[in-house]
Amino acid sequence: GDGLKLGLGTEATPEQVKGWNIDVRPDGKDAPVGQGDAMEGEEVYLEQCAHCHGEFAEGAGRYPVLMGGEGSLAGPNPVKTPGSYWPHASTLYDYIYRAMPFGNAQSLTPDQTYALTAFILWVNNVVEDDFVVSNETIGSIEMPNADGFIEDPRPDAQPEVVCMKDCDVPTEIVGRAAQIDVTPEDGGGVAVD
Amino acid sequence: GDGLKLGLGTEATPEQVKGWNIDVRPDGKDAPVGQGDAMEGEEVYLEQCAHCHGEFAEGAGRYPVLMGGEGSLAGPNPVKTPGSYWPHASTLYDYIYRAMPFGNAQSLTPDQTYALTAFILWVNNVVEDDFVVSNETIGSIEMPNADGFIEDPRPDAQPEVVCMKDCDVPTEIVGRAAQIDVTPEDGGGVAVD
Amino acid sequence: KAFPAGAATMAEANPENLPPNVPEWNKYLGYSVDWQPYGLPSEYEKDVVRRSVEWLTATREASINFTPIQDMHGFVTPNGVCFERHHGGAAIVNPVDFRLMINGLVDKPLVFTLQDLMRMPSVSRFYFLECAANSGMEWRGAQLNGVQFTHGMIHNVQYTGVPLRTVLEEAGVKPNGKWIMAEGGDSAGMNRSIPMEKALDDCMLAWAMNGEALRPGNGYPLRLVVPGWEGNMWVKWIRRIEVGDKPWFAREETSKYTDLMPNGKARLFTWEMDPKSVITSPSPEKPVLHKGLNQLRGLAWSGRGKVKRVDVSLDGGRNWQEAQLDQPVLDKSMVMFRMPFEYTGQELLMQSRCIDEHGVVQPTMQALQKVRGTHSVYHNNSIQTWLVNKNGEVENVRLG
Amino acid sequence: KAFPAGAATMAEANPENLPPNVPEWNKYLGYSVDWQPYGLPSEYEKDVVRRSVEWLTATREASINFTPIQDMHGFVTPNGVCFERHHGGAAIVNPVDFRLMINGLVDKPLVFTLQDLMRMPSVSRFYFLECAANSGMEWRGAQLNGVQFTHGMIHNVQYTGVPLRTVLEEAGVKPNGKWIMAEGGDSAGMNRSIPMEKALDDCMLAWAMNGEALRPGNGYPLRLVVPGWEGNMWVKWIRRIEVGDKPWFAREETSKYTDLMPNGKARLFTWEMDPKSVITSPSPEKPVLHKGLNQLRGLAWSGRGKVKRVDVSLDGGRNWQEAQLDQPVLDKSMVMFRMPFEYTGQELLMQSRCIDEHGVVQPTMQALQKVRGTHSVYHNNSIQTWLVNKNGEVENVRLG
Ligand code: HEC
Ligand code: HEC
Ligand SMILES: [Ca+2]
Ligand SMILES: [Ca+2]
Ligand SMILES: [Ca+2]
Ligand SMILES: [Ca+2]
Ligand SMILES: [Ca+2]
Ligand SMILES: [Ca+2]
Ligand SMILES: [Co+2]
Ligand SMILES: [Co+2]
Repeated sequence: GDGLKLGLGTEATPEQVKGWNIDVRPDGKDAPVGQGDAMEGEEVYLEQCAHCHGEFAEGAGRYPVLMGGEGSLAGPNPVKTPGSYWPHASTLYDYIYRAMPFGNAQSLTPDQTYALTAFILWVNNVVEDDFVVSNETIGSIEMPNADGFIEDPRPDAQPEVVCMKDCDVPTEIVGRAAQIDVTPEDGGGVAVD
Repeated sequence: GDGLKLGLGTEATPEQVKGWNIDVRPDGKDAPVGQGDAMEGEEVYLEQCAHCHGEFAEGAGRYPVLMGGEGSLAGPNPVKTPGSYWPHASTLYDYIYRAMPFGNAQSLTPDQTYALTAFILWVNNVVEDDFVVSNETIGSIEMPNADGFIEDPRPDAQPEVVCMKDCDVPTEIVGRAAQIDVTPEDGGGVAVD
Repeated sequence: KAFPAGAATMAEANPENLPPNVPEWNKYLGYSVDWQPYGLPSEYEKDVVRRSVEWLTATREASINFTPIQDMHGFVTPNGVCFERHHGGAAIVNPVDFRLMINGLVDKPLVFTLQDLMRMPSVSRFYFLECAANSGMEWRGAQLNGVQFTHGMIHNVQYTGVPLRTVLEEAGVKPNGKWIMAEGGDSAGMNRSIPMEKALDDCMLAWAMNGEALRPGNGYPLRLVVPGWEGNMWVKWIRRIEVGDKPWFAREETSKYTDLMPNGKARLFTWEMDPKSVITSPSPEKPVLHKGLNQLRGLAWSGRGKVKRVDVSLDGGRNWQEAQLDQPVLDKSMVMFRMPFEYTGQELLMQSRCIDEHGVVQPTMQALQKVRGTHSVYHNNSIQTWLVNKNGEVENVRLG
Repeated sequence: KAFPAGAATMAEANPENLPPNVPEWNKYLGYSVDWQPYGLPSEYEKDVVRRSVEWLTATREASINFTPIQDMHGFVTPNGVCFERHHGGAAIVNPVDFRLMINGLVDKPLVFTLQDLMRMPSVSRFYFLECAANSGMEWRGAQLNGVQFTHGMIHNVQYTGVPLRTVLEEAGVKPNGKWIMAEGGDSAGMNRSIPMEKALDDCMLAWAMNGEALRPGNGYPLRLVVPGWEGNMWVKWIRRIEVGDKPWFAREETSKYTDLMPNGKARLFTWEMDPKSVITSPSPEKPVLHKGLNQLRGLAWSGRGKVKRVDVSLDGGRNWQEAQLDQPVLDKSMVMFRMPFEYTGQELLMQSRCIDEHGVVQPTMQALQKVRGTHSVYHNNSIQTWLVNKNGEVENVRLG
């Protein structure tokens, strides 16, 4: 700060910050005191999560799958789950507490959230069933795909020259959306203009 | 035209133009064949106009006054009517046909419109009661205020210098809107911002 | 902190919703993406609407409403609150049946469908549209205690359409075609004469405002755009353009929209909207709610070109500072200006003054009245004064 | 003339309303000035609405709708049709109870009311907001037969708010504060990490879009504006900003909004929205209705700066011409481009290609796939091809 303040806003009390400071970082920073293991997590999970994400976290309907997918990322059908894709365990805690169960956010206790994190890590074979996830341990869990991320190299896919005339490009039609037929029926149609 | 056409639009037939070409110019251009005098006009007027503009064109409620006001323009209470203000008689025909009676536009016949024009001119002492307004005469009626209009000299009222500091201006409050008290009650009030 | 009495802003916050507590909207699902196929403002913004002044006109159809400029935060006016002036009500036109006719001194009279026009090369441009009668009730003295009413006969949107020049050239203007008359398709059949020079310069026939089709009250499906000139000329629901050798002297350019001078003569064809500005907050609707730092904002425009500078005075015009202008500053478009100020509970006399790129200056009311008297009705572009009192309330006042 | 079957445009005009006849709206009074205090589009424009794709998401609250860009006529998107992406529904926030907290590596954690923020120096700027997943369904092939669905996760409005820098400086960022995390006040508590450099550069906390308050679905009363960067970062209903020394790796920047490459590695922190453009008419929703002269229009943008040029091809990319750009061309704002073309009933393969001021070029899908494969989901800025068939109908096709 440069000392030139506008004098607006009110100092946030520690209590106020505590109520809203719900994020948890990969290194465990700001993780609230608490703990839980997969078996405790399973109990909460079956009650509050399974009807959307499946009893084994395998997903239901179009709801997200929360397990499996290992080794699939480079294949023809990548399945991105906490186990196969997520680089940090903290993201589970952070996200579950702020957003789940869907429609009843910020309703879980820290213990429940640690336990759910443990449960999802367990069904993904990341931790043993007796591993205790807590504010102490959450910052040091190794995730399978921790090394799976790279820096953004864009802009990429750039042409060598911007061709304007008689460009050598393929112009055969190899796919047609009308045949795929997944466009909503009321697609806007044509109107006056 | 420069001959470079886009080729859009369709030629308007003479009949199409006739149907929409309803304007009448000061010189009588495009005035449709027809005629009427003040007495004929009074009949139509009493039936179709008087309940808004008054039996003698003196206005009713907040509806426009259509007579009088001579000599008032330079005074403290100018009254602008066809007689006192309008420079051209054609404007009466042009406007009455296109816009009156209010809510039933383009319903009058040319004869009715000429007669109404004659009537309004008559109550304003511009023509005699037997004067026939027609496509032949409408372009040559002398209006009292024909010379009352001047060219726009703006920009006007400009300061000699644009003063920025210690300007010599009166800053006494000589009028207050809150005292006048004509502002609608639901004036928007104050809200969040 | 000073709070004017009765201000909706005084509504006390509900502690249940303040930190460390978590409000309901932070826990339970909100509306789905199918809630509003065409969206509307928040229920908490229901005061941001057009308003009208009942005593102003004989009927509600030949009348005007006002843009809530006190709630505008940038130079774009959202379509939902663009003021409307009708002379026979807002016409509801079926675009399939819409036709534009060009007749008179042209090589070939033409009739266009909307699609014909949309097949012509088109452009988008931001322009303000101000009614010549904006601030007209203020000629004699401070009358209306609200900036929506004193200055709200204006809006500023992005128009899309075809240059009028293109359409006229398609019909072929004869050498003696020096004027056009534009005619509306509403029950007032609104008609105005426009010199050919302007018609060929920057006029447009527009079918869109702010990216979407014109609103019914603003001329759907087609209106004339006459940049910088008085709003009455921007004929809505336009159905016909006639080319002629002389002006028409229509009712709206003789009986109305002429400016009566003290000597009884009237100025004719007073088209341009001169440089003008007004502080929109603070304003009677937007009191100063806090001591300490506050921001002043306002709108400025000139029908003669770009706004070059806006000055602000807090002491009734004795001392002035240059305000900051939001970018981009566009030709014949509104500009939002802003300035911080400290409020210690003192009385302030706030004014703003617009200067355009041609050096034309927004005058004081005294200067205007000296030339034009008080019966001019139209083209009042004088400097507005707001009195901020010791409670932060704001009033429309006249200095002298 | 070629007319695609079933086109609403084919509606025959009613001869009663055509010249020489005078339609009813030209005779009888229309609506009064009190009709719509807050206005809406014409009843004849009821097809110009946001639409959604039901099969795309599990719920209607964690879902997206699409801007009808086929009906946009300029670069302003009207607020009523700005696309929305929610993760827990559109939160309805009472502005009186709204608070923004700043905590973490700051000299003094602060809580702001909306009025506190509005008392800071503010600015207005036009910016496009594009979802990183816009055109995401098209990675493998031509899928959705409508430009609203292929390219409608975008809008472009004028924002008004306070520079984020001002707010951060008010709290005082500690020297090791290198990142911020923005957190939403909705039931998804949406959170994203943003590097301090960007936060201090051009980010804004905005309370207004197109001059009026934000719409509920777009973050009322306050949202983060992250010019040129993916829409997911523009946290809506923002309730908190934490300053930290490292990024958070939130769910929305790891599980989602990372770009999976063919080798199984994923690109992290892929923020910029690269140069992109699309022809919006003709398009599947906007067939070519007439032989002869027609106008093509489209939208172009680059998250890296200004659009410099848009080229158009009618033969699938063999030959290109430069399109006309509507003025003004603004930084990180959409631009409308236009080009006339003759339609003789021949098949056309229409494409557009955007080049920005840094020379970054919108690539072909082949070029993109060569580098990124087909599982990337996000950041598909490839050239779109529309096939215009001999009836003037338009289809989304893939060339190869
Ligand atoms: C009513 C349905 C529902 C319930 C109950 C529910 N979820 Fe979810 N969950 C969802 C939806 C929908 C999403 C995706 C939200 C989005 O797209 O923003 C989601 C996403 C997730 C994700 C992120 C998936 C990914 O790949 O990014 C996790 C982890 C998760 N839920 C865990 C849980 C847990 C733990 C519970 C119980 C405490 C739970 N969910 C209860 C519907 C539900
Ligand atoms: C239902 C009420 C009503 C009726 C009936 C009516 N008028 Fe009017 N008249 C009005 C209104 C309202 C205006 C002003 C319209 C506006 O401001 O655009 C007006 C304006 C006029 C004006 C222009 C006044 C001026 O100073 O500019 C003339 C002339 C006129 N009417 C003549 C007629 C004639 C002739 C008839 C009958 C054929 C007629 N009116 C019937 C309401 C009415
Ligand atoms: Ca934290
Ligand atoms: Ca880790
Ligand atoms: Ca339409
Ligand atoms: Ca004529
Ligand atoms: Ca004459
Ligand atoms: Ca408000
Ligand atoms: Co004028
Ligand atoms: Co990305």
